Formats: sequence, structure tokens, C-alpha cells
Amino acid sequence: VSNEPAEEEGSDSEEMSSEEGSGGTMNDEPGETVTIGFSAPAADHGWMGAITSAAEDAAADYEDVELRVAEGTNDVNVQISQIETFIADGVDAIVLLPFDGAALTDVATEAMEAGIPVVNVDREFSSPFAARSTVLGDNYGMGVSAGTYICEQLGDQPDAVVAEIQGIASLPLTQDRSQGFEDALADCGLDVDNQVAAEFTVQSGEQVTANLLQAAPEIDAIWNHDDDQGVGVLQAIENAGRDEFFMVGGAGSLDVMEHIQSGDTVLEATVVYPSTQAADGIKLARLIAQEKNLGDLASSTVPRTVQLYAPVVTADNVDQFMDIGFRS
Amino acid sequence: MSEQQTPSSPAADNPTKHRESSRSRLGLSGATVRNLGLVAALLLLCLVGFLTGGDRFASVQNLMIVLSLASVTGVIAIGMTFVITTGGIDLSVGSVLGLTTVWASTLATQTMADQYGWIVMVGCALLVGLAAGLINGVIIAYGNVVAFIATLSMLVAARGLAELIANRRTQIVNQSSFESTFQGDLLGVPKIVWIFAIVAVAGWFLLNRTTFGRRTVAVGGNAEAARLAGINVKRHLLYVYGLAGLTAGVAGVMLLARTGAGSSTNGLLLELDVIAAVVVGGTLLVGGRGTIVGTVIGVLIFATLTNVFIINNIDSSVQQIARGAIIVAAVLLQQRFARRSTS
Amino acid sequence: MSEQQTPSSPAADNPTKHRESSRSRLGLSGATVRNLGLVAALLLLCLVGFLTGGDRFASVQNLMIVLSLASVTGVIAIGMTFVITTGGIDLSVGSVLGLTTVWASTLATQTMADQYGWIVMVGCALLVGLAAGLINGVIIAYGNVVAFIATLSMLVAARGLAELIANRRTQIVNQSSFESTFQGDLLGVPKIVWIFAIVAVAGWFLLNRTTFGRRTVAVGGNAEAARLAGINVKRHLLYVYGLAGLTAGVAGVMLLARTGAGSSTNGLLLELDVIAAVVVGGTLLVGGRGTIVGTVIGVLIFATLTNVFIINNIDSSVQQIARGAIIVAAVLLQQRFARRSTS
Amino acid sequence: MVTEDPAAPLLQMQGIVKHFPGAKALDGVDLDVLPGEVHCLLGQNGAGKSTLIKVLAGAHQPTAGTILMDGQEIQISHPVAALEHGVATMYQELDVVDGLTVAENIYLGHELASAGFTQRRTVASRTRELMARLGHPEIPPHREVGELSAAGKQIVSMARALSRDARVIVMDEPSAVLDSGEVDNLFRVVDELTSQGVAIVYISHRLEEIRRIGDRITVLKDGVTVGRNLDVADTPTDELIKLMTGKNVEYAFPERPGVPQDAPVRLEVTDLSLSGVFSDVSLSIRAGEIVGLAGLVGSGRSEILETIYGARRATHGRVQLDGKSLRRGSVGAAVAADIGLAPEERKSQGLLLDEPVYRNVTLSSFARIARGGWLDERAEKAAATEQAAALDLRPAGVDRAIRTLSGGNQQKAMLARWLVHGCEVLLLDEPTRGVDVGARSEIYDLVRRLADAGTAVLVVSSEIPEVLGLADRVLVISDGQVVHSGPAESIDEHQVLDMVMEGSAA
Ligand SMILES: Nc1ncnc2c1ncn2[C@@H]1O[C@H](COP(=O)(O)OP(=O)(O)OP(=O)(O)O)[C@@H](O)[C@H]1O
Ligand SMILES: Nc1ncnc2c1ncn2[C@@H]1O[C@H](COP(=O)(O)OP(=O)(O)OP(=O)(O)O)[C@@H](O)[C@H]1O
Ligand SMILES: [Mg+2]
Ligand SMILES: [Mg+2]
Repeated sequence: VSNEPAEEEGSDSEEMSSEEGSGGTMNDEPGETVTIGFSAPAADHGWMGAITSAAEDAAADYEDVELRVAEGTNDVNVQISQIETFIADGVDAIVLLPFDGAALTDVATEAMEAGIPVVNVDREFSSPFAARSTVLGDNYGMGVSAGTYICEQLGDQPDAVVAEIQGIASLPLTQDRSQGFEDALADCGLDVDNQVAAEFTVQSGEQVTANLLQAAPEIDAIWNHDDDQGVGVLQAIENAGRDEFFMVGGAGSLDVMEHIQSGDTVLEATVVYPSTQAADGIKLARLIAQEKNLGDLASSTVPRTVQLYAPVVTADNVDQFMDIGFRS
Repeated sequence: MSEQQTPSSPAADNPTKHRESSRSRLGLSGATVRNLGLVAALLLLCLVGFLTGGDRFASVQNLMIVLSLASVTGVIAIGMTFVITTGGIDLSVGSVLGLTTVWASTLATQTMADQYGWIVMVGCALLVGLAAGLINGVIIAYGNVVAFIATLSMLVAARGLAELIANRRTQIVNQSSFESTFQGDLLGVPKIVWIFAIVAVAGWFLLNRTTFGRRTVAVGGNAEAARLAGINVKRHLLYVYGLAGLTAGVAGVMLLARTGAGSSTNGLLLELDVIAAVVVGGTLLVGGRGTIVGTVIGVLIFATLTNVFIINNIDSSVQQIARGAIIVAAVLLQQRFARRSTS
Repeated sequence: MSEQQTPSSPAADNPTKHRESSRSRLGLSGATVRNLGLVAALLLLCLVGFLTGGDRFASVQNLMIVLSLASVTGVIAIGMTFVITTGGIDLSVGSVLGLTTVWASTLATQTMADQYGWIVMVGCALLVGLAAGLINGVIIAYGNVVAFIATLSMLVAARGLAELIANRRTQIVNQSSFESTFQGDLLGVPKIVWIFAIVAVAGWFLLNRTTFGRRTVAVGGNAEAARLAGINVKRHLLYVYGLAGLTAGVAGVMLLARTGAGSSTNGLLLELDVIAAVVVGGTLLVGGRGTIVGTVIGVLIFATLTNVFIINNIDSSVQQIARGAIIVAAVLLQQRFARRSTS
Repeated sequence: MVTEDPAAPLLQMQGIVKHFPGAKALDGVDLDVLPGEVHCLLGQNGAGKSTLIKVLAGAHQPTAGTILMDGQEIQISHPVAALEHGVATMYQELDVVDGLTVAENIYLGHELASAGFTQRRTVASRTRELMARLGHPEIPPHREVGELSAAGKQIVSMARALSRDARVIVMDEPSAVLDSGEVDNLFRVVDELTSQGVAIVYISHRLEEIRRIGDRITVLKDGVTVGRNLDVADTPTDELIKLMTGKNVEYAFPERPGVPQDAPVRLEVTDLSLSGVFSDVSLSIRAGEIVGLAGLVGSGRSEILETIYGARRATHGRVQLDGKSLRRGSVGAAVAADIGLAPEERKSQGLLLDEPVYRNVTLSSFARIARGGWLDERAEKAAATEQAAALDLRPAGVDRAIRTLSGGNQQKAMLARWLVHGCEVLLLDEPTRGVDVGARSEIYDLVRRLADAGTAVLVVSSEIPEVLGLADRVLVISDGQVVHSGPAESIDEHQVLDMVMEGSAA
């Protein structure tokens, strides 16, 4: 079905995603079977859904990986219990996208102490001893990229009106993104005039944007943190018949890339925040558990931290990125 | 139930001499007075909106935005009013709404709609909503499971099913006949607002002018008396939950039109907003009294509140604190209003 | 209230009304029979766990995992049992829990704790919880605002306040005396499980053996009768909501110990889980009947369910569907059990 | 009124048995009802009268027995079946829906509707007719029933039974909440119905009512028929009471020993007012005195009691106990000062229906019995059992849910509450409502004994003979004003009625 993530559409030999370099085919050779426990927050928005699906798909591609997926939850208490269960079960590795990095640090440390390597994805633990390896998106960098892009476009207009549509405001990652955005805008003398918070969902995106457009009759640029809520944001913009501004997205869904490509909306660019992180996490966990290394690296083991880059996708370079866009 | 939930204790009142109050002198019914209090709260909110937002608040365009916002919640709130009037609750509406948007926007449904027209998508949403509601109803009425638990289970299960069907992806609506039918305006008013208006009026007639509505009140007010009067209480509850599911389906169609996307995250946490609007509107949680007009005003209050906050560009944390305080204040104001006008 | 919520409405010829008989011959109280049904559901779940998970399920270590998971929810559920027994509801517990974790882990509090010991952090959490509960209580008891609305407002407001205080960041607990006191095991059992056990036992005594508990049942059973018998209903409601807030504070301490981090997102959506556990446990939503033992079993059922799912590695979406179905099945089983044992 | 052919009963119930879990409510009851007669059903509290008529109404399913209508056996498996066979019922518990209007309540379950839409105009005009027929043309069809008094609700309930065009109308203690004027009205309607051939099954504990309208009597005792089709005119009261109770009960008020002039004033009420309800009520009761309040339904008697008790906040005036002023609007203060109130509507104001009898009995005193906040259930049960025995509560066990007790026994439990608590001042609102003849005299004796022990008692009753017979002194209330105060001996029923009517006409 076309709903498969673009990343997985490639042939079997091109398993490794682009961030890891063209994967060593050697590493794809089946090794001893490893059991990987995977726990992530509830799939209550598109990106998180894509994360979980991508992880499941990645594991399905290896016959030597048995993936145990815990029910997605936004309750750290439950997530801790899930990790405890994985520890008790003696899985070979754990891939953990914590709802809250700090809150899961203790239990992850426990797992490490029990000899189970933990791969931390997306939201960072508060202690370096809690994970064997960390796959990080760059939330601050995402804000910076978006801000820089807007600066490039509007840098000569100090009075330009910039609006920001956040995701769930209470999440630290949202704060990181906003901070980066603010800092980058400050560099060119701009600031955020209107800020609203949605909930990473299409419905909330539509709602807050409809109101935002009313609150700000003239806008020059909008940064929307998340492309999934962006579906609603775009619809609200269309409903309001507004087009005097341009918009920058976030995350990099395939849908958004198509819009950028065709130029049929105000969406000019998006900042990639890869939804393949967890899939990478699974792959790293498998390698760690099998004591292998990343193919192209000279060092003999999997590195501690893999920080993903947050590039800006525009009409000029969208073709390059189409294959990592996720179907939100 | 605790005292504060049954404000009308059996008023020992002579059948020959009616309770003398200014409101009966004014010829107003109890429901009208309660609604007046609500209208006052809404007007106060609008005044604040006007003072702080000026023309950005007080424009036809903004009115349409607020109404559009209120529409999806509002349609479900109409169904919920019936459920709460029976003394029940339906926590699953948000999640069922999500399920209907997903089911109605699958590739298969949209492809069929290309062939047979938008009716396929709409029919799908309504049927799915109705079915979920009827399942709730069967479990509650015939399984004797408390509504809270039955519908909480449906909340969780419908969300899971929606995720399975959508494979956790957002499904974009491309079906042109659907879009042209439900998106955009009619006579300057968004079509979904028209739908809300129609559902609200139909709901009002259904509750106040039909046998169905009177039985709903009876079942909620005194289930035993209703049974003894020959009403099939269980069957009636089944219908009422079916109705709530159906309104979730209608809201699903509206949301699909408005956001152009079906997603299992649609309707997340909507249930609390809907119930809050219904209860603030004056429908009693213990059952036996429901008001559609109150519900509509309740929904408008919440939509206006969101609008005023955003127009004033208030920090979202501060918004939340203010929102909590304002809801309580509105309810207190409404009570004071009702009390003063009857003393 | 609708029929299904008042299983013992006057003189209806409904199977649920026949409960009185043979169980009284067996010398079992009504509460005991209902709890037996629950225990059966829990055992069935454990059987499934054992059959599918074998030793991975049936181990002391796994038992401790389940108990730890149950503890935080469980402590709040004890407070909630009192609230629901009065016929009220407290939707704010999850959000108040979040607020207490934030307040107790601010830099200022932790610095003070370095000086005066962990008592500062614990005291802070308990006070904040208690204060939030008392505010709920005042609004409900003296402001006559429906509990649903009052506590929903508190939910929103407390979350906003927590965000403001924490500046939406997660605050890490470094306070060593706190960590050493509350983290880890005691006699092979995690300390937070001990706290849960103590709170549960205290709650049982409070509800069943003290005048406070008797008043709680009386207020929920018939607030007007309680008032006319000389019970200060308003003040009692104030205390009960205060108690619920206090348990949220205790749970906050436990969660801080368990996660080592205070965050405004702690306790998100917890209220529904807690209420579900209490109601599945057999406490009536309309008030007048509460059971601490049932609540504890209810909490354990939910925790075990989560555990069995993880052990069996079921797809997350399917898990949700199954969860919905299992909750309904458990309640139905419990009812059947109660019915059979009395006929 | 008896039809020409007494051999052709309209309705027959034969060998009806109804078992509740743990209780045999009916154990073989027969009932024959002729067309056009008023058939009275008598029996002590808990004899099974309400259960029998609920079986007839389809609200309960009998364990055994047959029901015949016009000689044909019929099944009444649910309430609709009963209504279809022409049996309409006014239940003992008020069975109206507060949130609906008068008209909607009357037509509930058989709404006049076209295509689902209620025909409001037709319904309203028919309701107006029914209300006029019942002597209450002033109750508008669109008034919410929740705003009516208990009497008003009873009238609506009656109108509903009339609206069904029934052949048999069952009335379970309809007069309990009505005053004498209302009762006259009721009887007028009953006469009208019987003359049209409708049969009435009438339940009441007031024997004088049965004398007035009854044709034949069936007596129940402990779930069996002990008196069958007795002719009202030929059966002396003594015999009826003997059948019901199984013993000879003298149906008389206890003697008044007379209150000594130097007895201290226990309760002193000065210029008590509640705006819109009553004003400037002053009264004083001495230790050992019983004062009765007489008046029409709705004259404000209940409110006076509740205001003295602090359940309503007086707008002005003061209440003193033994010379000390009570805090206004505080029930707690009143209870602490040993003032007790047995409220009028026991279901909504008095009882925790799902709780056991003993907890209902100790509801105002469990905190006193407790030690430092810890309940002493054993002592509670002992105290409750003692008072239950003193009042002859049936069944005697105090562990069963009070919901399963018959109405009269629930009333006794309410009184037991204040006996356990011990009172300086006892406020009784309709203490014998729904109480059977035997228990009634027990209650009278008990009240008198309490007074003799020094309690000041204030009694409200809609039965004027009861007020006159029991009280030492009578206050007549009309329209929220005290219009007369004097010794009970020096006034008779007609004088009271005259004063009451005059006041309300003014
Ligand atoms: N639902 C029930 N469960 C158990 N026992 C019941 C139930 N309903 C009634 N009973 C018992 O059946 C017996 C008959 O009760 P019923 O209400 O018919 O008496 P009654 O003759 O109407 O008395 P009253 O004059 O006080 O109204 C009583 O002993 C009562 O306790
Ligand atoms: N909640 C209320 N608000 C306004 N007026 C009320 C209220 N309750 C009662 N009344 C009025 O107070 C008056 C007295 O009613 P009350 O019930 O005290 O009469 P009563 O003499 O006790 O009659 P009953 O025999 O029915 O008990 C009535 O005129 C009634 O209409
Ligand atoms: Mg009876
Ligand atoms: Mg009265």
C-alpha cells in the first residue's frame, strides 16, 4: 500500500537509512537472534505514530530480531513499569523513546546495570550512564533552522510579523524548538509576534490556526512545529483564504514535501525531524546486542551519540529528501 | 448523589398556591432563567473580547470562526445532552469521532466515493458512529455496565481500532464531491455551521417536542417511574447512546470537511470539553433535566474563550489557569443570576 | 440517574435486586460477594498471564513490578474512593499530582531540603496537594458548583500553574536524603509499595471504622438526610476533597521517588484510570457505597492487564482494543458472579 | 354501589405468592374485586399490601398464583400488560418525574403524539379537564412537577391513573399526603368512578376513610389473607383491628397527665419568620408538654419545624432552648443541643435507603456512641435493637437494608433515631404517615412517655383528630400565621377546620 513510509520502499539491500550511511551489507547478515524491547509514548500524533510504525517495520526486516512492543503510553509510571518488565524478561536490548527523558533515566540506568544495553531515542536521558547509545533529533537546531530560513527571507524587514504554532506546549522538546527559533530570529532582529500552541493533532492545528489568523490580520511568516498538525493548519489557512505570508513546517512529512514540490500552498519549506529515529535505534540496538559495528565507521563499536541533522527542505532541494519523508 | 447536584429539592409547595417568585410573575420558566445567566456570562466574555480585541474580535469574520470552532464540538454536545439527561455519560464520543473520520477517509472508502459520490463517505461515518453508539447502548442497557466504564472501554477500543485502520497515519481527503459539498460557505456562513444549526434545532425539537425527548427526561429523572409507566427503559437507553454515536458520526463528517484529513488522533480529549459544555449549559449530570439551548450557549462560551485568548496572544500556561478560573466564575455567575431572579 | 447506575432502585423486579438472599445464608456481606467477583476476574487475568507468560509472569520480581506500577495510581484511588462515595468526582487528581511533583522538585525546594532534609520536599508536596483539594472542596461545597466542573477547572488550572513553575522543563531530583529515603526496597519490597499498603490500610480503617467514613457514606447516600441528622455536609465535603488532594500529594512524592523527576506532564490523563479502577472496584458513582478493598483489586486488575500485555508482546493498537473488551468483560463477569452466588 | 351481580368479579387474584430474597412478602393471597366497588385492602405495616398491588401492576413477578380478569386467566409480565388489561396504579412511593410538566407526567408512556411529535395543545386541554375533575383547575398543565408539593404530586399521580381509562384503579395510601379537604376531593372522584363501573382497590391505614367509601374489605396479615370480602357496614372496627394485628388493640389516645404550671419552658420561639413562607411565629413549649400544629397542607407547618431546627435559615426571630439562644441556620447546633426532627418525607429527607436499619437509626448519634472518632458498631446495634423492639419494628433484625422495610416500619425507624439520640425537644412532622393502626397507638404512647420524661414535643399532623387527641395544646396555622393557640380539650375538629379555611380564604 502507498501508506508505507517512503524509506522502506527501497529494495531489501538498501535497508540502512541515509543517516547511517549506506549500510554495510555485512551487518544485515543474520546473526544470533536478539530480543529487543521497544517502548514509546502513545501514538497520539502522526509523527509518533510514524516512529512506532517505522520501528516495527525495521524490526520486521531482520529475521534475527524479535521486537517486543509495549503499549504506547504518556504515563511515565507505566513506561517505567514496561522497562522493568523488559529487564525482568531479560531482553537483549531496549530501545526507549521516553515520554520524559529525565523520568525514565533511573530505570534505564537500572537496565544498563543489569547488562542490557539501552538505546535512547529522541528525548535525552539526564544521565550519560543510562544509555549505551543515543539517537537524537535536534529540537533546538530545528528551531534554529526554521528561524534562520525566515531570517533569510525577511531579514530586511524588521517589522515583519512572525507567528509560531507550537506543538504540545508542556513538552520540553517544544520549549527547545521555540528557544532555537527565538534565538535564530533574534540574530536578524525579528521576534515572534503571535504564538499559539496546538496539540500535534490535525484537529488542534486547524482550531488554533483559525483563531490565530483572526488575531493577526497581517502576517509575514509562520513556523509550524509539526507537519502532522500542519495538515489542519494548511486547511485553516485555506478556509480563511489567506496567502500574504509563507509558512515553514516541521518534521518533514511526505505530504508536506509534495506541497513544497508543487508550490500549491503557502508552505515554502519544512525542517526535517526524522521519524526514522526509532528505526535507527532498533538497528543500533541489534548491532550492539550482536556486538557489531556501523559499517562505515573506523571505530570498532557503535558510537555513543548519533545526532540527526535538521536540514531545511525547500523547493530547491526537496527531491533529495522525498525518500525520508514520512507519510504522516 | 451529593447535595449540590440536585438543586431542586422537593419544594414543599401547595398545589393550590404556587411558589411566588418574580420569575413566574415575569412569565419565565426555570430553564429560561438558567439560560439567561449563561447568556450573561457569554455576553460578559464578548465584552472582554471586544475591549481587548476591538475589531479583530467584533467582526462577522471572527464570529464565523468562533461558530465554526463551536460546530464540531456542538454537534456532539447535542447528542451528549440526551445521554446526560438520562443520567448517563458517554466518554467515547471523541474517540468514536476519530474512528469515523478514519473509516470514512480510507483509500477504499474514498475510491468508492469517487464512483458513487460523497454519500458513501458520509454514510460510512454515520454508520460507524451509530454502530459504536449502539454497542455502548447494548453494554450499558442490557449488560448493566455503568456508563462510565462501558464508554471508557469504548474510548480505548475505538482509538485502537482507528489506529489499526489508519495504520497510525493521517489520511488526506481528496474526494472532490465530498469537498465541494461540505467545505466552504453557503449564504456567507460556513456549511458546517449550517449543519450545527440544523442538528441543534432538530435536537431541540427532539428533546422538547417529541415522545422520545420526554421519555429521555423521564428515564433520567426517575427510571423506576418510567418503567412503571410502561416505558421500555433499556431500549430507550440503547437508542440514546445510538443517537450520541450518530452525532459523533455527523461531527466526523464535519471535521473531515474542515480539516481535510482523517486521523486516529481526531477528537482526542474532546469528551471532557463536550461534557463540560453540556454541564455548564445547565443539563444535570444526575439526569432528569436537559437543555439544548443551554448546551449551545455552553459550547459557544468555550469557543469564545479560546478565541479571546488567542486574539490576546496569551501564554498557554496562563491561558490554562485563566480558563479554569473563568469556568468556575461563569458557573457561579449563572447561579447567582438564577438565585437573584427568583428571590 | 439512569437505572443501571442505581442497581438497587426501589422494588423493581430486576435480577440485581435479588442480591440479598443466599449470600446472607452463607454469611457473606454484599461487599464481600462483589469483591469475590472481582477477585475472580483478577485471578482469571493472572491465569492468562501464567499460561501465556509462564515464569516470566509468575515470579516475585514480576509481582513487584505490577505492585510498583499499581502503587501511584492506587494511592490516589484510595482518596478518590472517598470522593466517589460522597457522589462526587475529582477530575483534577492527575494534574494536581503533576503540580505537586513540580513544586516539590523546584530548585528552591531541593536547596531547602539539602539543609533541612527530605521532609521539606514531602511537606511541600503534601501541602500543595491538600491546598488544591481544599480549593476544590470550597468551590464544590460552599460555591455549589458541580464537582465535575469544579475539578475539571482545577485540572486545567493546576496544569497551567505547574507549567509556569517548571517553565515546562523537567526538573531532576538530586536531593540525596529524599532519594535514599524513598527509593529502593525495604524487606525486598519497593518502598513505594509499602506506602501504598499503608495508605490502603489507613483508608480502609478510615472508611469502615471511623465516624469520618460513616459520614462519607451518609453524605453520598442521601445528603439531605445526612444534613437533617445533624451532619455538616458542606464541611465534610470540604474534608473529603482535601483528602483526595492529599493523596495526590502522597502519590506525587511516590512518583518523584520512582522517576526522579518533577514535570508538569506527570499524571496526564491519570484521572480516568483512577476513576475506572475505583468504579470497577464496586464503588457506586452515584454515591452511598464505597469499598477500599474493591478499589485496590480494581487498581491491581488494571496494572496486571498492562503487565500481561507487555509480556505477550501484543501490537499496541490491538492492545487498546483488547483492553476495552477486557474491562467490559471483567465487569460483566463480576456481575454474573454476584448474581449466581445469590440464586 | 355494589353491582347487581356480585358473583361476577371483575378481577381475581388467587394464591399469590411472592418471595423476596430473605423475605416472604406474600404467601398465598386471594383478592376478588367486583366492578364498581371500592375494595379496601387492610393490613399492618409490612403485611404485603403494596407487594400485592405491585404484582397486579406488573412491577413484580409473582412466585406463584394466578390472576383472572373477567374470569380469564391473564399474564401480567410487565407494567404495560397491566395497563393494557385496564389496571392503573397509584403507587405508595410517589412515582412522578420531577423534570417533566404536569401534562407530560400524566401522559408518560402513552403520549398523545402524531409522528412522534407530542400534541401539546390536545394534551394540555385534556390535562386541564382532568385537573378540573380532580378539583384543582389552578394547577397549570405546563408546570414542572418538581415544583409541586407532595400533595400536588399525588394529584398528578391520580390524574395519570384517570387518564388511562382503566377498569380497575389501585390506590396505595393516596390519602397519606393529603389533608382533609383534599381527601374529600379524592372521595368525590372515587364516587364518580365507581358509578361508572370502575373498580377501586383502596389501601389506607385510616379506618374512618374506609368507613366512608369502602364497600368490601380484604385483610392481609403476614402475607396471607385473613379476612375475605368483609362487608364494610357489617364489620366492627374491633374485629378489623383484631384481624390485622391478631390481638385486641385499644385504639385510643394516651391520657394527658397535665403539664404542671411550674414546668420550665424548654423551647421558646420568638417572632420567627421565613420570608415568603411564614412570619412572626411565637410559641413556647414547656418540659413535658406536647404541642400540636394544625393547618392545611402548604400552610407552612413543615417550614416552621425545619426553621426551628435550623435546617432553614430564619430571616428573623430567635429560638431558645432552656433560655439559651440557638445558632441560626445550623442543624448541627440544634442536634448538639438535643433537638431532634423526624422529617416529613422520610425517603428523601430521612433515610439512607441502601444502608442497614441500625445505621439509619444511629445516624444522628453514631458520633456520640463512637470513641474518639472510632465507630462502636456493637453499641450502635445494641442501641438500635433496643429501640426497634420498643417500637415493634418488623422484621426485627436491624442488619437488613432499610429499603426492604415497609413504609410504616421505615417511619418507626425514623423515630427510633431520636430515641437513641435522646432529645430535650422533639419535632415530629407527620409522625404517623403511613403507619398502621397498631403501631399508631404505640407511637402515641411513646410520644406521651417521652413527654412525661420531660421532653418538649412539637407535632405536625394533617389529621386533625390526631393533633387534638395527642397534644396538650394546639396551635392553628393558616397562611404562615398562628391564628389560634389554646388547650387541645377546648377546641374541636370543626372549629379548627373553620379557622384554617377562613385563614386561607383571607
Ligand atoms: N424489595 C424487597 N426485598 C425484600 N423484602 C421486601 C422487598 N419489598 C418488600 N419486602 C418485604 O415484604 C413485606 C411486605 O412489604 P409491603 O411493602 O408489601 O408492605 P405493606 O403492607 O405495603 O406495608 P405498609 O403499610 O407499611 O406500606 C415486608 O416485610 C417487606 O419488608
Ligand atoms: N423552596 C421553596 N421556595 C418557595 N416557597 C416554598 C418552598 N417550599 C415551600 N414553599 C412554600 O411554603 C409554604 C408552606 O409549605 P409547607 O410544606 O411548610 O406546608 P405544610 O403545612 O407543612 O404542608 P404539608 O402538610 O404538605 O407538609 C407553601 O406555601 C409553599 O408553597
Ligand atoms: Mg405499602
Ligand atoms: Mg409539611
